[in-house]
Amino acid sequence: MRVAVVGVGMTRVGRLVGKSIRDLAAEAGLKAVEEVGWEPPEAIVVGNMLSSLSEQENLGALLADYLGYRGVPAFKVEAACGSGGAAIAVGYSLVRAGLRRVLVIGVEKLTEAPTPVTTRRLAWASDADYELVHGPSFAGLNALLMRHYMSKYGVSREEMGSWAVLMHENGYRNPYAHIRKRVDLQTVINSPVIADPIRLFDACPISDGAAAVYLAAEGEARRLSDTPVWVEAVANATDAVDILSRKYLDRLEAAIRSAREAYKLAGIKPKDVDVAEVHDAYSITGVLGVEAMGFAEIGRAAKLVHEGRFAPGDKPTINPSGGLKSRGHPVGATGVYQVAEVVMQLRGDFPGVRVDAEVGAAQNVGGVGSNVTTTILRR
Amino acid sequence: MRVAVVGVGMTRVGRLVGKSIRDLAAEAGLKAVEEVGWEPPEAIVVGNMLSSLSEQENLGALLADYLGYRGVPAFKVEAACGSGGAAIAVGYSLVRAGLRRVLVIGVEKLTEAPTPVTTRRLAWASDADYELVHGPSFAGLNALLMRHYMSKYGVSREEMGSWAVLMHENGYRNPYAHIRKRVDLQTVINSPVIADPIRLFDACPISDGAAAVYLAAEGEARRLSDTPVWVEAVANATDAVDILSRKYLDRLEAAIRSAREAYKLAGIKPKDVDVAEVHDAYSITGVLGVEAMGFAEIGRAAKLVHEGRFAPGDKPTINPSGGLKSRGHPVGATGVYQVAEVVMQLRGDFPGVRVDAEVGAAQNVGGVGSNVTTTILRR
Amino acid sequence: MTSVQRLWRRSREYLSLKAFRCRRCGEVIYPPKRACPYCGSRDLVEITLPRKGRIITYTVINVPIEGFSKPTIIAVAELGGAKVMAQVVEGAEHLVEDAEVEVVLGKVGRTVEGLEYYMPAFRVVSGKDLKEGDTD
Amino acid sequence: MTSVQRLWRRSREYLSLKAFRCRRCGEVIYPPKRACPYCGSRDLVEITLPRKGRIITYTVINVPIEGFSKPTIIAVAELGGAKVMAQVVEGAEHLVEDAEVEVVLGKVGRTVEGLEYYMPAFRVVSGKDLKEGDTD
Ligand SMILES: [Zn+2]
Ligand SMILES: [Zn+2]
Repeated sequence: MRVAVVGVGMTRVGRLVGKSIRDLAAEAGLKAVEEVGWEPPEAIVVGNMLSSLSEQENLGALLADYLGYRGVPAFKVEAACGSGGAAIAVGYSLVRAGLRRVLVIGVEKLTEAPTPVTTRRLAWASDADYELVHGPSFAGLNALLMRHYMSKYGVSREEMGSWAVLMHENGYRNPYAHIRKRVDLQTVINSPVIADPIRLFDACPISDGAAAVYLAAEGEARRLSDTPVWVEAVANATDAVDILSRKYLDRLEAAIRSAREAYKLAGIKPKDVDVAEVHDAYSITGVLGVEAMGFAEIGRAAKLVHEGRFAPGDKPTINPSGGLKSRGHPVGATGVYQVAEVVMQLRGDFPGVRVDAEVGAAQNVGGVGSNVTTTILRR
Repeated sequence: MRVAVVGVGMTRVGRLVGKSIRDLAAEAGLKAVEEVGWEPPEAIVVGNMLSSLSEQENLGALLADYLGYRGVPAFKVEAACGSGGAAIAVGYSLVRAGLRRVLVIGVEKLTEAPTPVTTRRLAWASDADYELVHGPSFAGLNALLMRHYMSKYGVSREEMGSWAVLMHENGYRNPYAHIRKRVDLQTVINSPVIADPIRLFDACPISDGAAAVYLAAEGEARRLSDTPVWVEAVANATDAVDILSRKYLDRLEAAIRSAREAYKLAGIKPKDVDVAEVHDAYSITGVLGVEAMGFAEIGRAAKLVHEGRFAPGDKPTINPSGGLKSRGHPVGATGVYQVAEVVMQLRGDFPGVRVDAEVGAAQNVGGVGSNVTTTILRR
Repeated sequence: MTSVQRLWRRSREYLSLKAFRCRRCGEVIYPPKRACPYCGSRDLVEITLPRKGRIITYTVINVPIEGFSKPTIIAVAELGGAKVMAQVVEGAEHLVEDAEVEVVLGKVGRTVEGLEYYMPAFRVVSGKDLKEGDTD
Repeated sequence: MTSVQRLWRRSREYLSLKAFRCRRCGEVIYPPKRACPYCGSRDLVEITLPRKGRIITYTVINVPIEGFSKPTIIAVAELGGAKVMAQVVEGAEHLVEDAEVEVVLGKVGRTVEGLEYYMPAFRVVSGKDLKEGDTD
């Protein structure tokens, strides 16, 4: 049973004070349904981590009704910052299990609370009993990996900083991006320290946003769309939530496992990927993500970016959206943004940096690499 | 593709101060895996609503690793008080989509915070913008339905009170139940008013607990178990989260829709059900639940209970577990408890009130009837 | 807890009792949705609900949630074809099913910042032991 | 925020630095799990980690989360084959990779009730500009 993406939608990412969580979800979700001529979905899967900030659980039923699909099966899927990817994995399985049309909406409203509250809640993605209790922010946890990685592989501050420069160069052209400005390397490496060695420009912003993908079974897909994009594989994998019991602090095992499984299911190799959206919550996450996808050896990705690799024109082009760094990171929506962006690249209608692509990949990472979904798409 | 339940596990329900959310989930989950000779699952689905009270999201990865299955796909499914049922719907779809073995764990740790905090968070199952903002507790929302129902159908306080009497009579014999004591009708109808007309004994307690069901594809099921219980149908349906935009306040449309769909998929009628676990968060919820399942006409269920129907020996026997009223209501775990309990009835090894049953049903309700999953099981 | 941001975002629609009417089936839609839940149409027109109506059901909550006080009295009233939820802040002693109510502004709860906030609320104007016109 | 209940529940294991050793593969398992993440065995024996070890990595957090103060200094140290996370509460000026640390009890944050609480924390005893034995 082949499954296709036949519609996508997204809101601009940003600090969207005037929009509630349901407004955001409706804007993205209805755009995706509009793309299939308003054909109603048979089920709705919502990817979200922190609707607790809006005091609103039960998002599945809330959104089904609010969008105009009262009654259809609907629920929320949560896997920390990997909630969007996990929601796509669930939506994909629902179609494989027999449904014809499933709408997946990723949505997050993070700017509803003061920053120390939001950052504490983001740290709910870590181990509450053995990590959070000591006080690390989510940036702090990633900083622990970044220091270790830079030290172990002799990666310089400049090499790590090149990640942000590339992301902003791409995101500058993305009308949906949260932070649309170019930055130079000096700005990155001299920006304020958030959690040493992570500086402001190593970190994604705190964003609101929603994205949607409309999935359909093969026959339905051809009926609903002239440009279906085929889902070749969706592979979810997990790791310890705590970083402590992992064998290695210089790689994300779940991302490696998820990518391998996805490549196997799709019958392709890393070199076959034309365009990829990887999960760069921090520079270090992006670098480890690129290595997990098999686009660089462990310890090499930052150096390659610094040398100019992965920019538009290269194969693969990485994060033409600007990535989490520039497009932004509305946590539970991010994994859905990534898939929607890759779909637009394959259809040829992404409104920013465009990549001529046949095969695309999206990698969504929850926690510090504890829940990862890799999706492979083909035109 | 037939799917079976081949293992179940549960913790005692209660105010389990010494046990954290991961302890509870492990106790139930590993019991279910032990029942299949420690055969590892290929994926883990966690049903949970308020792990926010434990400051722990990312439960999928956390539990996969904690239980000993690091790496397997895992995520959390949330649908308010219907999270457990929704998790079973997702687990069932994963098997129908091709996985052979999926562990579903429902877990909730509600006693981690003071009661006014917990009750506010439970009200996150309502509409934050149009209901919660005015201050109704979850009991208050159900009280609105209860008053309307009693008034419209001329149901007496004594008739509504009979629900709790029957539940405690059953739950008294259930070693897993939260409140194991018999009560008489006078005690129920004279108990303190929580949210008029809901009194203490109309309401479920605030509980901790976890339950698990191990799902397997047909071939695998026969290999792993001598007593597989077949999942004939799992049907999820939604309604408006707010009660305001519903046509009727005297019925739960999502429960009706979910039950109808489940009966259709299973090819049975309400009269074929030998045993059912229905979702009696409050007396009124139980009564509306029984009517939605087609076991009584609208307006009749409380009267029938008062006349002695649905007790052990009747067909269907309802809530031999004691229901949410007596067994307790660890919110995101409840839907999994119900399925596990029905499975034990069909296998003949439930350690409380036992029903000689061929066909069983479980009805899990989220919000005030906004997200409902009905599961039909057969020996 | 309710944030000031949330109240601010919806203040206009709260205060004006904003709802929709479906142009296809004519039903009143409240709370607002993006499509008619009754016929599926997306052709909706914004309306303002009347400020008088009748109680459908109510509850007196003795175990209030965080941010609210005891008792919290909540009613659902029918206002021009819509069911609207609000606190009863005046005339609660006359509260009964089918009582007539009008919408006033009432201090209902506290925000996460600890500030008291106002919302549309109900005043009972005709009900138990009250004839219409007894008050004011 | 961290509840007193949560701290109380794990107080013994926090204070004793409880871990497991796998009887099959010999690996140290920390934080505690129900099975060995490395070989899958459920045959585990409880052990107590040593209170001295070496820093693997650390961070100085300038944007602390709710309940903690600026800067929050967090380190991961290797203690007897386990990687343990804790705050650095003494000798932070000597903090460097591979610095020697010992576990002390430190005031680290505030609970939801606003109470300060203590946890195992690190004191740097040998590191930047410090030779082993310089302190105490
Ligand atoms: Zn209409
Ligand atoms: Zn081992």
